[in-house]
Amino acid sequence: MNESGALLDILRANLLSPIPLAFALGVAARLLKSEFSLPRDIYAGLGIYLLFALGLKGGVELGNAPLAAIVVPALVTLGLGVIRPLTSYGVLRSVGRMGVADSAGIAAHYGSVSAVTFIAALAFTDGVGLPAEGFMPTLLAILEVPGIAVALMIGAVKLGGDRPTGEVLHEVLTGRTLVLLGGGLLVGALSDPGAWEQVKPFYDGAIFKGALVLFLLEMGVVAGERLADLKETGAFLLVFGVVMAIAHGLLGAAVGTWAGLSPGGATVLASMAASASYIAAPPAVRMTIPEANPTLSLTAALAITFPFNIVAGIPLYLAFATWLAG
Amino acid sequence: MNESGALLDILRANLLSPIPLAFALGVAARLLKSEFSLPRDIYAGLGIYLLFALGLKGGVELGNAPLAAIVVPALVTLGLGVIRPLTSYGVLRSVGRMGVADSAGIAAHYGSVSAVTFIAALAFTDGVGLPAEGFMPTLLAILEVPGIAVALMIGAVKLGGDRPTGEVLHEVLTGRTLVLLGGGLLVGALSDPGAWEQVKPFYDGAIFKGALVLFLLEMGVVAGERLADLKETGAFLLVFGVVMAIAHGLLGAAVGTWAGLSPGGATVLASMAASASYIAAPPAVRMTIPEANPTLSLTAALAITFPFNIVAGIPLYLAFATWLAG
Amino acid sequence: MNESGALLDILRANLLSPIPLAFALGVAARLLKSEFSLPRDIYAGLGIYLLFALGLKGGVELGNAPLAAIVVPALVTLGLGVIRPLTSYGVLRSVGRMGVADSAGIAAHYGSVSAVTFIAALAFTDGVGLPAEGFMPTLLAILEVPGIAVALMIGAVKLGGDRPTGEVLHEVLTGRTLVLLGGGLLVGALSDPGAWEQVKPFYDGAIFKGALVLFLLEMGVVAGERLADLKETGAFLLVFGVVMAIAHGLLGAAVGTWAGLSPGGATVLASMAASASYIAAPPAVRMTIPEANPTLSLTAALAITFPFNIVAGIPLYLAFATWLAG
Amino acid sequence: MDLHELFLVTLVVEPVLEDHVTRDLLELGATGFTVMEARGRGTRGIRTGDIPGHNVRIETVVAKSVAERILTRVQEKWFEQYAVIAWAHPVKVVRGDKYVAGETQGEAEADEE
Amino acid sequence: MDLHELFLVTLVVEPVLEDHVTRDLLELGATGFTVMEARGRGTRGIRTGDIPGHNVRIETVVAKSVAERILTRVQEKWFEQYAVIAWAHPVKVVRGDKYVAGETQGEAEADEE
Amino acid sequence: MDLHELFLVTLVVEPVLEDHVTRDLLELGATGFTVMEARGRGTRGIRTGDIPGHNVRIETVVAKSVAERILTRVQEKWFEQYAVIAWAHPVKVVRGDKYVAGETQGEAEADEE
Ligand SMILES: Nc1ncnc2c1ncn2[C@@H]1O[C@H](COP(=O)(O)O)[C@@H](O)[C@H]1O
Ligand SMILES: Nc1ncnc2c1ncn2[C@@H]1O[C@H](COP(=O)(O)O)[C@@H](O)[C@H]1O
Ligand SMILES: Nc1ncnc2c1ncn2[C@@H]1O[C@H](COP(=O)(O)O)[C@@H](O)[C@H]1O
Ligand code: NA
Ligand code: NA
Ligand code: NA
Repeated sequence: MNESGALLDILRANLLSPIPLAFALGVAARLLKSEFSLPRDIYAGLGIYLLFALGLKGGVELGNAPLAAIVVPALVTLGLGVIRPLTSYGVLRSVGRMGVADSAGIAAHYGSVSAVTFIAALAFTDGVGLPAEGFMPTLLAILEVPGIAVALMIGAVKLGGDRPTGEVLHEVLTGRTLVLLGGGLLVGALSDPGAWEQVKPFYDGAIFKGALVLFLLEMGVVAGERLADLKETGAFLLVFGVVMAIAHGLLGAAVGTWAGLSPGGATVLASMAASASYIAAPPAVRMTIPEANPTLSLTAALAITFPFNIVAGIPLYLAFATWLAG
Repeated sequence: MNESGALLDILRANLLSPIPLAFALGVAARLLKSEFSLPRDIYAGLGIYLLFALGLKGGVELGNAPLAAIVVPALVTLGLGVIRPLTSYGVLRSVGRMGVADSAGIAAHYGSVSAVTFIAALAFTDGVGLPAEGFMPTLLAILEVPGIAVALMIGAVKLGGDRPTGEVLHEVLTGRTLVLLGGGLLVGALSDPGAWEQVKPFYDGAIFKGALVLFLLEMGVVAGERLADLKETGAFLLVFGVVMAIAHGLLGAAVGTWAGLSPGGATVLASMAASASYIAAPPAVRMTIPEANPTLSLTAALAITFPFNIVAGIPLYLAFATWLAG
Repeated sequence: MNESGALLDILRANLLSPIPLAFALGVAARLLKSEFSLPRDIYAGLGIYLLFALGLKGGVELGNAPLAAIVVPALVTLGLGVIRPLTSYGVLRSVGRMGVADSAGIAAHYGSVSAVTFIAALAFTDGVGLPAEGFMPTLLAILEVPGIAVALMIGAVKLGGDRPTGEVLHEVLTGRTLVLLGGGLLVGALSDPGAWEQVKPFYDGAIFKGALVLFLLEMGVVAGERLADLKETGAFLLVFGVVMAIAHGLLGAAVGTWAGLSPGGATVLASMAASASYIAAPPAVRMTIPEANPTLSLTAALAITFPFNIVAGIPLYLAFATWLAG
Repeated sequence: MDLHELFLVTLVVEPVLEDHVTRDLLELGATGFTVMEARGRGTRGIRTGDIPGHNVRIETVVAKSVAERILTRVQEKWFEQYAVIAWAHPVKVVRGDKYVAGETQGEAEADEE
Repeated sequence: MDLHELFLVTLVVEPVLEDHVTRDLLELGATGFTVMEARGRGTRGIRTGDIPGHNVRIETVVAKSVAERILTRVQEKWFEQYAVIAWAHPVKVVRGDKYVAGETQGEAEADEE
Repeated sequence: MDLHELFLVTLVVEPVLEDHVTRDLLELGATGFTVMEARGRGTRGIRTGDIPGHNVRIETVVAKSVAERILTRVQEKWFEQYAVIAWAHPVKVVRGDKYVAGETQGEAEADEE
């Protein structure tokens, strides 16, 4: 009872903060058929800012962290990157009885990661006074690609045909997320502490969190737009999007704790593991597995798993990680 | 003499601040035929940020305010929303001898409200040390729609024909302004104070005011673009745009003071009442009263009333509200 | 040895800061064939913000500075504006053996100025504790136009034909840079100190520098895009872009010091003098000297001189200015 | 190859009309449309938003009879009171049978090329 | 319905030319034009701004004689030294009489459809 | 004036295809192309990005045989599995000889106007 009371408190603290509320506002605006939406370039610009800020801050911390502290979490993260598309594919094929193409397509999304979920987890653990390790953005960069690669391989092997898989993986590796995150890590790690201090308030604290709130407002609109597709995608995907998130999230919290991460760090790793990509994976899947229906994967990632994590998943993983640590 | 001296001081304090100066710069750039203008999406993005910030801050204050303190100002504001389109329509028809369509069209603009005028009044009263009540954004949300509705009704009744008035009012109710303002109010009111503090500096203080200055630079360009139309729209509209602002402004200050608002609050209510919409009203009028010439209403709202309020109206209403209170 | 040690320290301090590192990241992203780039409107918006902030801050300082202190630096700057296109043209014609059109076109770029180089120099001198005089943005405004005018005159006289030179100079004079910089200077100079303080944090300090870092990331992408053209433009232009920068930079440092500027101020003037325009000059040259190959001038300005100054030039000019002063 | 002769109808309208006009298109038998942001100048210079001359350009590939109905609708419903220009011309369309619905089914003339 | 046969002239030009070209259009008898942002690739690859391949696409509905004058002007004044492509084709225009000015008045052939 | 009759091929495709389709165009003999951002609605409603209906519109001026090859390629390679629409029609092009490459050189019919 004490523990479930703590979980409820955490849930409440998460729900009554601008991040999920702004997301809910965006969804509500869409459901009320409002034409409101952030201009496309502003939305893209905010996303770029958030990723780059994340990279910079991670890089500065990376410069300070002992390499040894990162090795095990990094390997564990890589492992999650390989395992998650396989579990996803397995469940979709055997339980969901979906075709190879759709299963591989969705698995690529659940093998990669949603940076915004990661950021929300970071802000949340920070807000409740259990900040994650500073090197977490490095783990985010590690988790972006392998899952997509594994799923595309499954698609290429099982479906045959002439697919531009290599070319597409190059696109993922040089995509916006990795340039900003990986590049930001480098810039942050190389920068003199004094020079970093001069720009830090722009990339951290209230400006970072305030921009995140605005970004989530529009993500709410985008996700709300997809809600209509839920009818078409069916009940199985709805359950899949939630159960897969919880399963991967608990797994992430467990292996994160095992790898020596603090409860905050384990929560953030769990949130990453529980999330599904909707930026890097979709075009990669589209070009290599065109037989897969993109509505299925995008609806699952954006309209089911993302909101679930933002609203309930992250606090749940924190409760689990705290319980494991305690 | 003492009072007119005080008014002059207030006027000077208003004029020599970045907000009206940036607006003047934008107008000047246009008159010098500069091609400078803010990219469309940046302008839209700044507008969205300002409205959302306004809503959030208002919502946080709303959470703190006793409901009783708001009821009377809210009812008074609703009253202003109903009366202003009627006075505007009456003056346009009887004094200006304009047709029904143009009169109803302009009345819709002067029945609604300009959020930027509101924000400038907020920044101004804040700057002179007479901050308005925290719940003012709620009043802004209340004043947006009724005036448009009343004027469109006049148009529908007097002109007949098959007009999509209901559908258009739904668009106004779910338009950008109300989603951001009303939604922001909700998000702010529901957020935990601790969570709000973490993003507050992004939505308040120097960042909010600095973004407002940039926004006004572009509004100057937009209004400057309209100045050329003044020739076409004639002297009556010029006088109307100023006199109507003053009349509604003094009325707003009076009823605001009567309703118990502080001098700062009465000034902001006055500035709202004195302002004319150029975002919500134009498309609503265009779709329901296409017989109305949009150049007339937009030029009056943007190139006459808006600059008048920014430059001279707001300080004038403050002087009046202070005098009433004193 | 002591002095070259100091230069190395300065170079290191410059290189290991987010500004050149972000630029390098942008270049690297392009060379890795990443599709990453900032949305066009965000890039334009950041540029507008930086210029306007620069103008505002310069204007506030201008209001405080004794006029006498500025007169000599201003005249010296004007002199640089007239001399630099002539030296550039002379070198291009006689040493480079380039045609009249290309020489005049490139000279217009090297006669004007790169505002971002100026801002980077400002941030750099500030960072090493040798801040430049507050009125430097005034000098930037003075240096923008004359060099372009001189070079277009050369083109008009030597090439003959019917060229819209007057009209095009009007466009330069009312272009984005001068509206924001000159207009910002006016707004800043006229604003009450109290009113300025309320918006200052938005236009100064970490937000300004943080936005500059983001801007340079995209400038890296843009410059990286041009690197491929280096093959086409040849070795002479590569040498020209570096040597001309150093020559104009050292000249700027010398006359700046002579005119009474502090080492920081002389460094910033030097960096201006060493820079080449890539915003104001290109369209002006395109419309008046269409015979000139725009790839030559843009590649020289953007892919050679700009990176050279950001990476090595600015520290070099600082070392020279410090040596002159010491 | 599977080419059919259909008509491309292009409309440039003030932004406020976008939803209303596209609804009309679908109602009159179009199966889809493509929209782009545009700006422009004409003789009427109706200034309907804060960005003067901001328009949207809508194009739709339709059967001939649908094109005629659309142009008639434009002229009767929108042309007088709004900033609108509309034109049409024949085009060859890949798998053009996909863009003819209901009664106009027979109209997409297969091309013998 | 009130259809007239006119010509649609389309020009894709580098951005710096926009004002100059549209002024030419009006001078040569066009009553209006529509502009859109575009990007592209051609054989000359003239790199004229910081965004390579950034262009504007201008289209104007005009009488046949005006179309010919515009195309001639493009070829003689702009084509050699600037990144420009221009094409034209006939279109049926709603109330096309509105888009022919001055001497070309008679040219908008009314359509009997 | 130097007019040639060529074909304008227009394709509206989902954004992810842009690079792949433009590469095809050049491979099949186009000398250039112009791209614009668009949005739209069709019958298949494939939702491929976070902005539903976001498309790119590509147009290319080519010789007739190249146009045919492009349309065939579209139908065979892209049409089934992607959101694509493509159409073509003849246009008169200023200095149209510039846009025909290699074997199709002779195809740009000079115009006698
Ligand atoms: N002759 C024309 N050719 C192409 N577009 C035109 C033409 N005339 C008008 N337009 C477009 O239609 C819009 C409204 O024109 P108007 O109703 O004549 O003011 C303009 O803003 C242009 O975008
Ligand atoms: N064959 C073509 N079809 C369509 N657009 C073209 C073509 N060739 C060139 N363009 C456009 O015209 C611009 C200039 O082309 P160019 O002068 O050949 O370098 C390009 O950036 C394209 O937007
Ligand atoms: N009849 C049409 N006319 C013009 N554009 C169309 C038409 N049908 C489809 N499109 C465009 O092609 C895209 C894909 O259509 P579809 O594959 O039918 O879903 C849409 O988003 C539209 O931009
Ligand atoms: Na992603
Ligand atoms: Na409004
Ligand atoms: Na410049």
